[in-house]
Amino acid sequence: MDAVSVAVQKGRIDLAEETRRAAPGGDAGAVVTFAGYCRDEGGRLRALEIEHYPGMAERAIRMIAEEATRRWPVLGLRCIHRYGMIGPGEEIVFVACASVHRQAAFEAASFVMDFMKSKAPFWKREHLADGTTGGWVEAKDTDDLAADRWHRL
Amino acid sequence: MDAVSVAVQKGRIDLAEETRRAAPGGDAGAVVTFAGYCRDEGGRLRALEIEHYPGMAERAIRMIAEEATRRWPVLGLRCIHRYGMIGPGEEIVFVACASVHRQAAFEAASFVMDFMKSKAPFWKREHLADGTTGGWVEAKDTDDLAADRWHRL
Amino acid sequence: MKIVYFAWVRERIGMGEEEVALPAGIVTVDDLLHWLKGRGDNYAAALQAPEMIRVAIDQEHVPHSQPIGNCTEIALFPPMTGG
Amino acid sequence: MKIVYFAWVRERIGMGEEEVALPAGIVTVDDLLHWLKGRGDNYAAALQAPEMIRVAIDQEHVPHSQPIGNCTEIALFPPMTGG
Repeated sequence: MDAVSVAVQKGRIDLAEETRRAAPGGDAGAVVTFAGYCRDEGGRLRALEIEHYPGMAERAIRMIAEEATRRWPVLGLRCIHRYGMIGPGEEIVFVACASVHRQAAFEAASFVMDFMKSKAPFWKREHLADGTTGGWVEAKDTDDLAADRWHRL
Repeated sequence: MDAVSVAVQKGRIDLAEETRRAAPGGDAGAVVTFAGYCRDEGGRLRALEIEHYPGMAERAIRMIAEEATRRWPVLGLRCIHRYGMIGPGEEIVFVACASVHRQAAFEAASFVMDFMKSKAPFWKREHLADGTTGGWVEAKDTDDLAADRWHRL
Repeated sequence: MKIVYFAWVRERIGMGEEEVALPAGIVTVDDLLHWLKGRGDNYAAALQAPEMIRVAIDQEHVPHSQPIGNCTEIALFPPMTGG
Repeated sequence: MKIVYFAWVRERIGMGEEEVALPAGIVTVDDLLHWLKGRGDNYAAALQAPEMIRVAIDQEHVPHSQPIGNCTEIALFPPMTGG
Protein backbone atom coordinates (compact mmCIF):
# COMPACT_ATOMS: atom_id res chain seq x y z
CA MET A 1 0.00 0.00 0.00
CA ASP A 2 1.40 3.34 -1.09
CA ALA A 3 0.42 5.21 2.04
CA VAL A 4 2.93 3.15 4.05
CA SER A 5 6.67 3.78 3.98
CA VAL A 6 9.12 1.87 6.21
CA ALA A 7 12.85 2.23 6.84
CA VAL A 8 15.22 0.25 9.05
CA GLN A 9 18.51 2.08 9.21
CA LYS A 10 21.76 2.54 11.11
CA GLY A 11 22.10 6.28 10.55
CA ARG A 12 20.45 9.16 12.35
CA ILE A 13 16.86 10.03 11.54
CA ASP A 14 16.54 13.54 10.11
CA LEU A 15 13.49 14.57 12.11
CA ALA A 16 13.12 17.99 10.50
CA GLU A 17 13.28 16.46 7.01
CA GLU A 18 10.90 13.65 7.97
CA THR A 19 8.52 16.20 9.46
CA ARG A 20 8.67 18.19 6.23
CA ARG A 21 7.96 15.04 4.21
CA ALA A 22 5.03 14.21 6.48
CA ALA A 23 3.32 17.52 5.65
CA PRO A 24 0.23 16.41 3.82
CA GLY A 25 -1.43 17.55 0.63
CA GLY A 26 -4.87 19.11 0.75
CA ASP A 27 -6.71 16.08 2.14
CA ALA A 28 -5.06 15.59 5.50
CA GLY A 29 -6.18 17.68 8.42
CA ALA A 30 -3.85 16.15 10.97
CA VAL A 31 -0.32 14.81 11.26
CA VAL A 32 0.86 13.13 14.45
CA THR A 33 4.53 12.26 14.85
CA PHE A 34 6.23 10.20 17.50
CA ALA A 35 9.95 10.16 18.19
CA GLY A 36 11.41 7.75 20.73
CA TYR A 37 14.76 8.74 22.25
CA CYS A 38 17.62 7.06 24.06
CA ARG A 39 17.53 8.39 27.63
CA ASP A 40 20.71 8.95 29.59
CA GLU A 41 19.32 7.21 32.70
CA GLY A 42 20.82 9.87 34.94
CA GLY A 43 24.28 9.49 33.41
CA ARG A 44 24.43 5.70 33.88
CA LEU A 45 24.12 4.94 30.19
CA ARG A 46 26.80 5.43 27.53
CA ALA A 47 24.80 3.98 24.65
CA LEU A 48 22.08 1.59 23.66
CA GLU A 49 23.01 -1.10 21.17
CA ILE A 50 20.12 -2.29 19.08
CA GLU A 51 20.29 -5.67 17.40
CA HIS A 52 17.75 -6.47 14.72
CA TYR A 53 16.73 -9.30 12.44
CA PRO A 54 17.42 -7.90 8.98
CA GLY A 55 14.62 -8.51 6.55
CA MET A 56 12.10 -9.54 9.15
CA ALA A 57 12.43 -6.16 10.93
CA GLU A 58 11.20 -4.17 7.96
CA ARG A 59 8.60 -6.79 7.11
CA ALA A 60 7.17 -6.84 10.65
CA ILE A 61 6.94 -3.04 10.80
CA ARG A 62 5.23 -2.98 7.43
CA MET A 63 2.64 -5.51 8.62
CA ILE A 64 1.94 -3.38 11.70
CA ALA A 65 1.66 -0.22 9.59
CA GLU A 66 -0.66 -1.86 7.07
CA GLU A 67 -2.87 -3.13 9.88
CA ALA A 68 -3.10 0.49 11.08
CA THR A 69 -4.24 1.62 7.62
CA ARG A 70 -7.04 -0.97 7.76
CA ARG A 71 -8.19 0.16 11.20
CA TRP A 72 -8.03 3.92 10.70
CA PRO A 73 -8.48 6.23 7.68
CA VAL A 74 -4.76 6.85 7.31
CA LEU A 75 -3.52 8.96 4.40
CA GLY A 76 0.19 8.46 5.05
CA LEU A 77 2.25 6.46 7.50
CA ARG A 78 6.03 6.65 7.75
CA CYS A 79 7.88 4.33 10.17
CA ILE A 80 11.62 4.35 10.84
CA HIS A 81 13.56 2.21 13.31
CA ARG A 82 17.32 2.46 13.86
CA TYR A 83 19.75 -0.28 14.81
CA GLY A 84 23.38 -0.24 15.99
CA MET A 85 24.89 2.02 18.64
CA ILE A 86 22.71 4.91 19.77
CA GLY A 87 23.88 7.59 22.17
CA PRO A 88 21.78 9.32 24.86
CA GLY A 89 19.62 12.03 23.37
CA GLU A 90 19.59 10.38 19.95
CA GLU A 91 16.36 9.25 18.37
CA ILE A 92 15.69 5.50 18.09
CA VAL A 93 12.36 5.33 16.34
CA PHE A 94 10.05 7.66 14.43
CA VAL A 95 6.46 7.42 13.25
CA ALA A 96 4.49 10.03 11.30
CA CYS A 97 0.83 9.50 10.59
CA ALA A 98 -1.38 11.74 8.43
CA SER A 99 -5.15 11.45 8.50
CA VAL A 100 -8.25 13.49 7.79
CA HIS A 101 -9.02 13.75 11.51
CA ARG A 102 -6.89 14.11 14.57
CA GLN A 103 -8.27 11.21 16.58
CA ALA A 104 -7.41 8.71 13.84
CA ALA A 105 -3.90 10.14 13.51
CA PHE A 106 -3.28 9.92 17.26
CA GLU A 107 -4.64 6.40 17.56
CA ALA A 108 -2.90 4.97 14.50
CA ALA A 109 0.48 6.41 15.57
CA SER A 110 0.02 5.09 19.11
CA PHE A 111 -1.01 1.67 17.78
CA VAL A 112 2.07 1.42 15.55
CA MET A 113 4.36 2.38 18.44
CA ASP A 114 2.80 -0.15 20.82
CA PHE A 115 3.40 -2.92 18.29
CA MET A 116 6.92 -1.79 17.37
CA LYS A 117 7.83 -2.10 21.05
CA SER A 118 6.89 -5.74 21.40
CA LYS A 119 6.22 -7.24 17.96
CA ALA A 120 9.08 -6.08 15.76
CA PRO A 121 12.38 -8.00 15.97
CA PHE A 122 14.66 -5.53 17.73
CA TRP A 123 16.56 -6.07 20.97
CA LYS A 124 18.24 -3.43 23.12
CA ARG A 125 21.46 -3.88 25.09
CA GLU A 126 22.92 -1.30 27.43
CA HIS A 127 26.47 -0.02 27.32
CA LEU A 128 27.31 1.71 30.56
CA ALA A 129 29.15 4.93 31.29
CA ASP A 130 31.86 2.97 33.15
CA GLY A 131 32.80 1.20 29.91
CA THR A 132 31.20 -2.14 30.71
CA THR A 133 28.45 -3.80 28.76
CA GLY A 134 25.23 -3.98 30.71
CA GLY A 135 22.56 -6.54 30.13
CA TRP A 136 19.92 -6.94 27.51
CA VAL A 137 16.92 -4.79 28.25
CA GLU A 138 14.13 -7.01 29.52
CA ALA A 139 10.78 -6.97 27.82
CA LYS A 140 8.23 -5.19 29.94
CA ASP A 141 4.84 -6.66 30.69
CA THR A 142 3.47 -3.15 30.27
CA ASP A 143 4.63 -3.19 26.64
CA ASP A 144 2.79 -6.46 25.99
CA LEU A 145 -0.26 -5.02 27.71
CA ALA A 146 -0.01 -1.86 25.61
CA ALA A 147 -0.05 -3.94 22.43
CA ASP A 148 -2.77 -6.25 23.72
CA ARG A 149 -5.17 -3.41 24.50
CA TRP A 150 -5.77 -2.94 20.77
CA HIS A 151 -7.17 -6.48 20.52
CA ARG A 152 -9.98 -5.44 22.80
CA LEU A 153 -11.22 -2.61 20.57
CA MET B 1 5.61 26.49 34.76
CA ASP B 2 8.74 26.44 32.64
CA ALA B 3 7.87 23.24 30.80
CA VAL B 4 5.02 25.07 29.04
CA SER B 5 5.55 27.43 26.12
CA VAL B 6 2.67 29.03 24.20
CA ALA B 7 2.53 31.18 21.07
CA VAL B 8 -0.41 32.76 19.25
CA GLN B 9 0.82 34.09 15.93
CA LYS B 10 -0.16 35.24 12.46
CA GLY B 11 2.88 33.87 10.63
CA ARG B 12 3.63 30.35 9.47
CA ILE B 13 4.77 27.78 11.99
CA ASP B 14 8.26 26.48 11.21
CA LEU B 15 7.53 22.81 11.84
CA ALA B 16 11.09 21.64 11.22
CA GLU B 17 12.46 24.23 13.65
CA GLU B 18 9.76 23.48 16.22
CA THR B 19 10.50 19.77 15.89
CA ARG B 20 14.19 20.48 16.43
CA ARG B 21 13.36 22.54 19.51
CA ALA B 22 11.14 19.76 20.85
CA ALA B 23 14.06 17.30 20.84
CA PRO B 24 14.54 16.59 24.49
CA GLY B 25 17.58 16.43 26.73
CA GLY B 26 18.55 13.14 28.29
CA ASP B 27 15.39 12.69 30.39
CA ALA B 28 12.68 12.43 27.78
CA GLY B 29 12.10 9.13 26.07
CA ALA B 30 9.25 10.28 23.88
CA VAL B 31 8.15 13.33 21.91
CA VAL B 32 4.73 13.43 20.29
CA THR B 33 3.86 16.26 17.92
CA PHE B 34 0.55 17.20 16.39
CA ALA B 35 0.08 19.52 13.43
CA GLY B 36 -3.40 20.51 12.29
CA TYR B 37 -3.73 21.64 8.67
CA CYS B 38 -6.15 23.62 6.56
CA ARG B 39 -7.75 21.12 4.16
CA ASP B 40 -8.69 22.13 0.62
CA GLU B 41 -12.14 20.48 0.91
CA GLY B 42 -11.84 19.10 -2.59
CA GLY B 43 -10.94 22.49 -4.07
CA ARG B 44 -13.96 24.26 -2.55
CA LEU B 45 -11.89 26.27 -0.08
CA ARG B 46 -9.62 29.21 -0.87
CA ALA B 47 -8.67 29.96 2.72
CA LEU B 48 -9.69 29.73 6.33
CA GLU B 49 -9.82 32.97 8.25
CA ILE B 50 -9.24 32.55 11.94
CA GLU B 51 -10.44 35.21 14.35
CA HIS B 52 -9.15 35.13 17.90
CA TYR B 53 -9.56 36.95 21.19
CA PRO B 54 -6.12 38.47 21.76
CA GLY B 55 -4.88 37.99 25.28
CA MET B 56 -7.45 35.41 26.24
CA ALA B 57 -6.32 33.08 23.43
CA GLU B 58 -2.82 32.68 24.84
CA ARG B 59 -4.13 32.57 28.39
CA ALA B 60 -6.68 29.83 27.61
CA ILE B 61 -4.09 27.69 25.82
CA ARG B 62 -1.69 28.12 28.73
CA MET B 63 -4.36 26.96 31.19
CA ILE B 64 -5.03 23.87 29.07
CA ALA B 65 -1.31 23.12 28.78
CA GLU B 66 -0.71 23.55 32.50
CA GLU B 67 -3.62 21.24 33.27
CA ALA B 68 -1.91 18.66 31.04
CA THR B 69 1.31 18.98 33.05
CA ARG B 70 -0.66 18.24 36.22
CA ARG B 71 -2.30 15.15 34.75
CA TRP B 72 0.74 13.63 33.00
CA PRO B 73 4.48 13.64 33.72
CA VAL B 74 5.22 16.15 30.98
CA LEU B 75 8.79 17.41 30.54
CA GLY B 76 8.04 19.96 27.84
CA LEU B 77 4.91 21.20 26.13
CA ARG B 78 4.91 23.67 23.22
CA CYS B 79 1.58 24.94 21.84
CA ILE B 80 1.18 27.27 18.85
CA HIS B 81 -2.06 28.50 17.28
CA ARG B 82 -2.22 30.75 14.24
CA TYR B 83 -4.81 33.39 13.38
CA GLY B 84 -5.57 35.37 10.22
CA MET B 85 -5.81 33.99 6.67
CA ILE B 86 -4.60 30.43 6.22
CA GLY B 87 -4.38 28.72 2.84
CA PRO B 88 -5.08 25.04 2.10
CA GLY B 89 -2.13 22.86 3.05
CA GLU B 90 -0.89 25.37 5.63
CA GLU B 91 -0.62 24.44 9.27
CA ILE B 92 -3.07 25.99 11.73
CA VAL B 93 -1.99 24.57 15.04
CA PHE B 94 0.99 22.71 16.51
CA VAL B 95 1.59 20.86 19.75
CA ALA B 96 4.80 19.13 20.84
CA CYS B 97 4.87 17.14 24.05
CA ALA B 98 7.94 15.53 25.61
CA SER B 99 7.65 12.96 28.36
CA VAL B 100 9.56 10.09 29.90
CA HIS B 101 7.11 7.57 28.44
CA ARG B 102 5.23 7.40 25.18
CA GLN B 103 1.75 6.89 26.59
CA ALA B 104 1.92 10.11 28.61
CA ALA B 105 3.21 12.04 25.60
CA PHE B 106 0.41 10.74 23.36
CA GLU B 107 -2.31 11.40 25.91
CA ALA B 108 -1.15 14.86 26.94
CA ALA B 109 -0.84 16.01 23.30
CA SER B 110 -4.27 14.60 22.47
CA PHE B 111 -5.78 16.24 25.56
CA VAL B 112 -4.34 19.65 24.64
CA MET B 113 -5.67 19.37 21.10
CA ASP B 114 -9.16 18.37 22.24
CA PHE B 115 -9.34 21.44 24.46
CA MET B 116 -7.84 23.81 21.90
CA LYS B 117 -10.65 22.81 19.53
CA SER B 118 -13.48 23.78 21.82
CA LYS B 119 -12.12 25.78 24.78
CA ALA B 120 -9.70 28.31 23.31
CA PRO B 121 -11.19 31.51 21.81
CA PHE B 122 -10.65 30.99 18.08
CA TRP B 123 -13.30 31.01 15.36
CA LYS B 124 -12.93 29.81 11.79
CA ARG B 125 -14.59 31.33 8.74
CA GLU B 126 -14.39 29.91 5.24
CA HIS B 127 -13.35 31.85 2.15
CA LEU B 128 -14.42 29.95 -0.93
CA ALA B 129 -12.63 29.27 -4.20
CA ASP B 130 -15.28 31.25 -6.10
CA GLY B 131 -14.24 34.42 -4.25
CA THR B 132 -17.19 34.58 -1.86
CA THR B 133 -17.02 34.45 1.89
CA GLY B 134 -18.56 31.28 3.27
CA GLY B 135 -20.02 30.95 6.70
CA TRP B 136 -18.49 30.59 10.10
CA VAL B 137 -17.51 27.02 10.79
CA GLU B 138 -20.02 25.54 13.20
CA ALA B 139 -18.84 23.99 16.42
CA LYS B 140 -19.10 20.23 16.26
CA ASP B 141 -20.71 18.21 19.00
CA THR B 142 -17.96 15.68 18.45
CA ASP B 143 -15.39 18.30 19.50
CA ASP B 144 -17.27 18.96 22.73
CA LEU B 145 -17.51 15.22 23.32
CA ALA B 146 -13.79 14.86 22.62
CA ALA B 147 -13.01 17.45 25.31
CA ASP B 148 -15.58 16.04 27.71
CA ARG B 149 -14.15 12.52 27.60
CA TRP B 150 -11.19 13.71 29.67
CA HIS B 151 -13.54 14.59 32.54
CA ARG B 152 -14.44 10.95 32.84
CA LEU B 153 -10.87 9.77 33.41
CA MET C 1 -17.68 48.54 31.42
CA LYS C 2 -16.30 47.27 28.12
CA ILE C 3 -18.11 44.55 26.21
CA VAL C 4 -16.28 42.86 23.32
CA TYR C 5 -17.81 40.71 20.62
CA PHE C 6 -16.28 38.08 18.36
CA ALA C 7 -17.08 36.17 15.16
CA TRP C 8 -20.76 36.14 14.17
CA VAL C 9 -21.81 37.82 17.42
CA ARG C 10 -19.60 40.75 16.39
CA GLU C 11 -20.91 40.71 12.82
CA ARG C 12 -24.58 40.66 13.80
CA ILE C 13 -24.24 43.36 16.43
CA GLY C 14 -22.17 45.37 13.99
CA MET C 15 -19.26 46.34 16.21
CA GLY C 16 -16.28 44.76 17.90
CA GLU C 17 -16.62 46.48 21.26
CA GLU C 18 -18.53 49.12 23.15
CA GLU C 19 -18.66 50.80 26.53
CA VAL C 20 -21.92 50.25 28.38
CA ALA C 21 -23.34 51.47 31.68
CA LEU C 22 -25.32 48.60 33.15
CA PRO C 23 -28.71 49.54 34.59
CA ALA C 24 -29.51 48.49 38.14
CA GLY C 25 -30.76 44.94 38.46
CA ILE C 26 -28.25 43.37 36.04
CA VAL C 27 -26.52 40.91 38.33
CA THR C 28 -25.58 37.82 36.38
CA VAL C 29 -24.27 37.10 32.89
CA ASP C 30 -27.73 35.80 32.05
CA ASP C 31 -29.28 39.15 33.09
CA LEU C 32 -26.78 40.95 30.86
CA LEU C 33 -27.55 38.77 27.83
CA HIS C 34 -31.30 39.36 28.13
CA TRP C 35 -30.88 43.09 28.67
CA LEU C 36 -28.58 43.38 25.62
CA LYS C 37 -30.98 41.38 23.49
CA GLY C 38 -33.63 44.07 23.98
CA ARG C 39 -31.40 46.90 22.79
CA GLY C 40 -32.22 46.58 19.08
CA ASP C 41 -32.67 44.28 16.11
CA ASN C 42 -28.92 43.79 15.72
CA TYR C 43 -28.59 42.62 19.32
CA ALA C 44 -31.69 40.46 18.97
CA ALA C 45 -30.20 38.80 15.88
CA ALA C 46 -26.92 38.09 17.65
CA LEU C 47 -28.48 36.91 20.91
CA GLN C 48 -31.63 35.17 19.71
CA ALA C 49 -30.43 31.97 21.37
CA PRO C 50 -28.66 33.29 24.47
CA GLU C 51 -27.93 29.76 25.70
CA MET C 52 -25.55 29.32 22.73
CA ILE C 53 -23.47 32.36 23.60
CA ARG C 54 -20.17 31.79 25.41
CA VAL C 55 -19.04 34.44 27.85
CA ALA C 56 -15.68 35.39 29.34
CA ILE C 57 -15.24 37.87 32.18
CA ASP C 58 -11.80 39.45 32.22
CA GLN C 59 -10.65 36.71 29.82
CA GLU C 60 -11.91 33.79 31.90
CA HIS C 61 -14.70 31.60 30.62
CA VAL C 62 -17.74 31.76 32.96
CA PRO C 63 -21.19 30.14 33.15
CA HIS C 64 -24.29 32.25 32.52
CA SER C 65 -25.19 32.07 36.20
CA GLN C 66 -22.00 33.94 37.12
CA PRO C 67 -22.45 37.31 38.89
CA ILE C 68 -20.74 40.00 36.84
CA GLY C 69 -19.25 41.75 39.83
CA ASN C 70 -16.47 44.24 39.48
CA CYS C 71 -14.83 43.59 36.13
CA THR C 72 -13.31 45.55 33.29
CA GLU C 73 -14.14 43.46 30.23
CA ILE C 74 -16.90 41.04 29.28
CA ALA C 75 -16.61 39.07 26.03
CA LEU C 76 -19.50 37.47 24.13
CA PHE C 77 -18.83 34.97 21.38
CA PRO C 78 -20.10 31.83 19.62
CA PRO C 79 -18.91 28.33 20.50
CA MET C 80 -15.20 28.15 19.76
CA THR C 81 -13.90 26.38 16.65
CA GLY C 82 -10.14 26.47 17.01
CA GLY C 83 -7.55 23.81 16.35
CA MET D 1 17.59 -25.92 7.24
CA LYS D 2 19.07 -22.70 8.59
CA ILE D 3 18.47 -21.67 12.17
CA VAL D 4 19.32 -18.09 13.17
CA TYR D 5 19.70 -16.75 16.70
CA PHE D 6 19.44 -13.21 18.07
CA ALA D 7 20.31 -11.24 21.20
CA TRP D 8 20.94 -13.35 24.31
CA VAL D 9 19.84 -16.54 22.57
CA ARG D 10 22.67 -15.94 20.08
CA GLU D 11 25.14 -15.08 22.84
CA ARG D 12 24.36 -18.13 24.95
CA ILE D 13 24.43 -20.56 22.04
CA GLY D 14 27.62 -18.91 20.84
CA MET D 15 26.76 -18.43 17.18
CA GLY D 16 24.48 -16.38 15.00
CA GLU D 17 23.34 -19.14 12.70
CA GLU D 18 23.84 -22.76 11.77
CA GLU D 19 22.65 -25.37 9.33
CA VAL D 20 20.92 -28.32 10.96
CA ALA D 21 19.45 -31.56 9.69
CA LEU D 22 16.35 -32.25 11.75
CA PRO D 23 15.95 -35.83 12.95
CA ALA D 24 12.70 -37.64 12.22
CA GLY D 25 9.95 -36.87 14.72
CA ILE D 26 10.56 -33.12 14.94
CA VAL D 27 7.23 -31.80 13.74
CA THR D 28 6.40 -28.59 15.61
CA VAL D 29 8.38 -25.58 16.80
CA ASP D 30 8.02 -26.95 20.32
CA ASP D 31 9.63 -30.25 19.23
CA LEU D 32 12.51 -28.29 17.72
CA LEU D 33 13.11 -26.23 20.87
CA HIS D 34 13.26 -29.32 23.08
CA TRP D 35 15.53 -31.18 20.67
CA LEU D 36 17.91 -28.18 20.43
CA LYS D 37 17.96 -27.84 24.20
CA GLY D 38 19.49 -31.30 24.50
CA ARG D 39 22.38 -30.57 22.11
CA GLY D 40 24.75 -29.15 24.73
CA ASP D 41 25.23 -26.84 27.69
CA ASN D 42 25.19 -23.75 25.48
CA TYR D 43 21.81 -24.70 24.03
CA ALA D 44 20.50 -25.64 27.47
CA ALA D 45 21.52 -22.20 28.80
CA ALA D 46 19.79 -20.41 25.93
CA LEU D 47 16.65 -22.52 25.95
CA GLN D 48 16.23 -23.28 29.66
CA ALA D 49 12.81 -21.64 29.55
CA PRO D 50 11.58 -22.58 26.07
CA GLU D 51 8.22 -20.90 26.66
CA MET D 52 10.03 -17.54 26.71
CA ILE D 53 11.60 -18.02 23.30
CA ARG D 54 9.95 -16.31 20.33
CA VAL D 55 10.12 -18.06 16.98
CA ALA D 56 9.80 -16.89 13.39
CA ILE D 57 9.55 -19.22 10.40
CA ASP D 58 10.68 -17.58 7.18
CA GLN D 59 10.43 -14.21 8.95
CA GLU D 60 6.88 -14.67 10.22
CA HIS D 61 6.21 -14.92 13.93
CA VAL D 62 4.63 -18.29 14.79
CA PRO D 63 3.30 -20.01 17.92
CA HIS D 64 5.20 -22.97 19.40
CA SER D 65 2.48 -25.33 18.24
CA GLN D 66 3.19 -24.47 14.61
CA PRO D 67 4.33 -27.36 12.36
CA ILE D 68 7.71 -26.48 10.89
CA GLY D 69 6.86 -27.82 7.44
CA ASN D 70 8.92 -26.91 4.43
CA CYS D 71 10.83 -23.77 5.30
CA THR D 72 14.23 -22.27 4.70
CA GLU D 73 14.91 -20.28 7.88
CA ILE D 74 13.83 -20.55 11.48
CA ALA D 75 14.72 -17.73 13.91
CA LEU D 76 14.90 -18.05 17.70
CA PHE D 77 15.05 -14.94 19.87
CA PRO D 78 14.05 -13.38 23.21
CA PRO D 79 10.95 -11.23 23.64
CA MET D 80 11.40 -8.14 21.49
CA THR D 81 12.37 -4.80 23.01
CA GLY D 82 12.21 -2.34 20.14
CA GLY D 83 10.84 1.16 19.98
